[in-house]
Amino acid sequence: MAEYTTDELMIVNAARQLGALAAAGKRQCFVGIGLPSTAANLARRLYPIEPVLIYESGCIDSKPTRLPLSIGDGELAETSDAVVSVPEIFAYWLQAGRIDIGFLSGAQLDKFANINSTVIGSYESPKTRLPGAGGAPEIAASAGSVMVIMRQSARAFVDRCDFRTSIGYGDGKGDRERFGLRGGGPKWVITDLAVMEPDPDTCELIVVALHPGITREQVVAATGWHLRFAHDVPTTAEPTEIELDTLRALQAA
Amino acid sequence: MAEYTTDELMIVNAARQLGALAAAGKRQCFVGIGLPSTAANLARRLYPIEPVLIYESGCIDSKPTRLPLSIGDGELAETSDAVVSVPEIFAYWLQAGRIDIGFLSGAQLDKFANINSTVIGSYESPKTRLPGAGGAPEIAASAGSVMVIMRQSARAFVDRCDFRTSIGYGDGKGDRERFGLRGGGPKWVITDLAVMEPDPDTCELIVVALHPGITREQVVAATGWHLRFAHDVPTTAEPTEIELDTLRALQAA
Amino acid sequence: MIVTLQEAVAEHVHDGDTLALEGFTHLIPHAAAHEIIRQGRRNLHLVRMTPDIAYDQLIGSGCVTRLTFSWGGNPGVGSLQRFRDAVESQWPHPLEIEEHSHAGMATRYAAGAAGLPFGILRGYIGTDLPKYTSTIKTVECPFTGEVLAAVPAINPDVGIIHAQRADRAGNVQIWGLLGVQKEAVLASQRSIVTVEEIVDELPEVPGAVVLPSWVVTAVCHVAGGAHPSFAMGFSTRDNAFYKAWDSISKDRDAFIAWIDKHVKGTADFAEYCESVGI
Amino acid sequence: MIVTLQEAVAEHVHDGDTLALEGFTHLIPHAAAHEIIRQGRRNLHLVRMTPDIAYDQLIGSGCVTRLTFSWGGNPGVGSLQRFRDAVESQWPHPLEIEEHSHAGMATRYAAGAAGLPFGILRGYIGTDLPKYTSTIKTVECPFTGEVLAAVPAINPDVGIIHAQRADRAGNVQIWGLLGVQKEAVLASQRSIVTVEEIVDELPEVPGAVVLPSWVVTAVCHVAGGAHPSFAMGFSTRDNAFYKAWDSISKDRDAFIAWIDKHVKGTADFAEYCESVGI
Repeated sequence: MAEYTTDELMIVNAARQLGALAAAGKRQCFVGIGLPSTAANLARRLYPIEPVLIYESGCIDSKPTRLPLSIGDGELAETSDAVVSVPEIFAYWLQAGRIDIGFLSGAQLDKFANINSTVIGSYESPKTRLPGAGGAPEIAASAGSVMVIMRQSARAFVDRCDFRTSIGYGDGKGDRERFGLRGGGPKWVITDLAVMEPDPDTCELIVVALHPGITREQVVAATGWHLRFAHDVPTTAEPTEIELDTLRALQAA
Repeated sequence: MAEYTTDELMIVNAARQLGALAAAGKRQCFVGIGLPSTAANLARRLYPIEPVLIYESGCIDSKPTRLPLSIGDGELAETSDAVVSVPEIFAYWLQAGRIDIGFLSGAQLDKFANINSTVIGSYESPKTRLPGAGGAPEIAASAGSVMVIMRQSARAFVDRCDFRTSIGYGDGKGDRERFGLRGGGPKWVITDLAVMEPDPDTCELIVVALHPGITREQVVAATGWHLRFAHDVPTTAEPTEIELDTLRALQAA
Repeated sequence: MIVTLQEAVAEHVHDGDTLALEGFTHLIPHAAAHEIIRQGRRNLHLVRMTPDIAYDQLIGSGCVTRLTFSWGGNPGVGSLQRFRDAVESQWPHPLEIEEHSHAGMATRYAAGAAGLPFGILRGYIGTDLPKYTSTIKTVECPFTGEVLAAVPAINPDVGIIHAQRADRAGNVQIWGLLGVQKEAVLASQRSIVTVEEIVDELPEVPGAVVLPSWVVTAVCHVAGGAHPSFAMGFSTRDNAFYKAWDSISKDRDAFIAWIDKHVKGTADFAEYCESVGI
Repeated sequence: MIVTLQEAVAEHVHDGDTLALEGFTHLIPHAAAHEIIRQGRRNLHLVRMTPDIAYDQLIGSGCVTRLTFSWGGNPGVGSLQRFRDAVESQWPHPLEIEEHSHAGMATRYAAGAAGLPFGILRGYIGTDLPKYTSTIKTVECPFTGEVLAAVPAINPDVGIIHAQRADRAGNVQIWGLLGVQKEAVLASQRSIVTVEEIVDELPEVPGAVVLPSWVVTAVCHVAGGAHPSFAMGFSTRDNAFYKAWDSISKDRDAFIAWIDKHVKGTADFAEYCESVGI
């Protein structure tokens, strides 16, 4: 059996989810740079029905031959079906509800899948000033569904975010509806330890799968809220040779 | 001396005004099809500093080699510096105040230079249904100044328009300011008989020049309100051979 | 995805639908309008900035009960006779109209494409339009207190346009004067695009925009389908036809005879072209 | 119209101005930022969706007292160290921030370009941003009653961008990722455009937009002036420099030494390039 890192495990699992969504007709994926872009590009290479990658820099159906370092790499524009302005990508494409899956990451995630990418500590006197919102607030609001990919730790997976940069389920079930949000919110949180999904009754994130070799105790220790588990918690499939080879070739290019 | 028609007289005088405005740095001209387009294209050919022609079909700095029949002739797009969408031409270019001169015509004009291109008779049971507003309401509102070119008759030059499609000075001096309009409003009305301008005290149109061979009585008879004249009413210069030859070549092409 | 125009209209255009067959002089989807007449659709609400001959034909053929527009004329020629007859004399039946300015219509399509319920503009001020058009309201700027015009989004049931090209996957390429066609497609629930040609791969063209296949419902190969309008790179505007339309359409009987012979009497756009000798 | 960058900055950029040096990863006007540092402008209000290295340099050099933005990071690398130091430790002096989302900033620029006082979007809902940013308000749709976010127009004193080409009349051509650069220029009172080359005539390029000379205040020929960003068709992104910036900027003294040597210690962008060895 192949050796792999927990990062690889996380990326491969996210790519699998994107592949399954694409096969089900949910193809349009609004992608941030970093882990989301890596997983989305891996999915494009692994599955016959590819996700359609849309970047906030205005690239529609981008098919990069190598991983972009930034959201605005020339590679993204050159391999896109269409390149539009930034006002247009947010108004005519994201806001209009043309995106099936918003794919996000962040510095903090809380139990209702709200994300913080703004500050650690208080807003006025932050301990750490993070880059800020970017496209996340409206991706989280308007995409059909949201997938989150984040390395799990008790510092990052918190009971309540220091700052709510983008909304998951707010303070719990019913908040999205009260806010009149058109998108469905976070459906999958893929970490380097586990896969979480919102509990249908409360919208609190619960563990629905563990990665191979990961114990419940490890996940609990890496979570800042009182973590619950689904009734059945299967183990995710080991990454295959093809998955790992494809991912490594992508990252080496 | 050359023979000419009153239409030619009207078009030549409008072109002269555009030429003078361009020389004074007021070059950007938003042009409707028909008489305005003919006069603007004549001015482009006659003067060293050319008006910059902008058409509502999205053509910016169009330099057609022949007169377009419609606002969307291929010729306009092919000879433009830039072609933008219709939402953009109205929002980023007209509304933003980038147009020096809006160049309009219409079916009725009243003494405060309001224009009707919607209906003759009542709106609900029109005697004649005209094409409607098109770009006129916002051209009249937002262009730095407005020039009107129209054949003069008592039926067309009325005390009050049956329908106010685009605003001149409303019900008189001060209305534009009360409405908060950013553009300066109609400054010149060029007809086949005369040139009119708003009286600085009342904003009512008064005759400031007569075309060669036209009498005050003829203009009064062709006007549906109690027409007044400026203190000095010079006669406009006869069209020159160059002006007429250029206009006729343009119309023949 | 790639179907005949007959199939596209049969499947996607229903009685009572709100349709936007857009085109700003360039790329007007005439062939699609003819097919809608052939298939006898009724009670349509037509939307367009510049209703011209295609809409005159639909109105005169009795397909239309409501028109939302900003300029209804025969560009460079004069009036639309069938439109006038419907408004002035309710022939062939009454036509309800909702009248805006170009800037307002463009704002409405852009709002529709952007998934917003309304759009704002500096518009309509001092005109009589707000007296007769209930879809012109105002909104106050929460920062400056300025009052601006507000108009509701347009979201047609079907957006129909003509474009230069599509590839076999249904990605559409369009260039030259773009009008509000992109907005009309993006604002609509469904969309039909007739194209001059279908190619394996879309070559790059300066000034072109691409509509991805996943925002287009049906693509139909109808070469020349904009006639008497034109497709830049493929044809020129048939100005003579626009002028001729004035006399064809002036008389009700002449109009009916023309529609019966050239539109209802033909099976498709190819037969129409043969029939009118183009 | 066509002047040196030194002249353009000297004439058009003043202490206390609101500046937007825009660029969305592509075409970032680094050379112009350097020239502003060289000329020692102070109390600037910088606006940008994605402040990156150029803004980090301006902030660290003490030119900036206020920043309006939506994402301030080193793309693909991590934090902006000088930006963080200013916000977290008020070095070299306090930095007031006004924070939005990308969608909100894009809406603000578009409103500015369109001469509207504000723009509307479905945005910010359920986030903490409205608690801290006073320029996020709401407006009610007069047709549906829906409540939408409203943000004020951005109208900088000076909009500064880098583009691929200009002709000798000052018409500017730009292609590839266009970001909000067109809006930034159109929304600004004055504008400066640095370009890769100045040509007799602009050749047609797929996907290109043209800014007419009459909406541009100054055009400056600065080949490579986007470095370490890039100009599609002329250069590629210098990803190594972005990574290297992280360590240069982490330490205040190292940052000062770098700015003193490569920016303040050089007369213009050509000398800068020689100094940093590109």
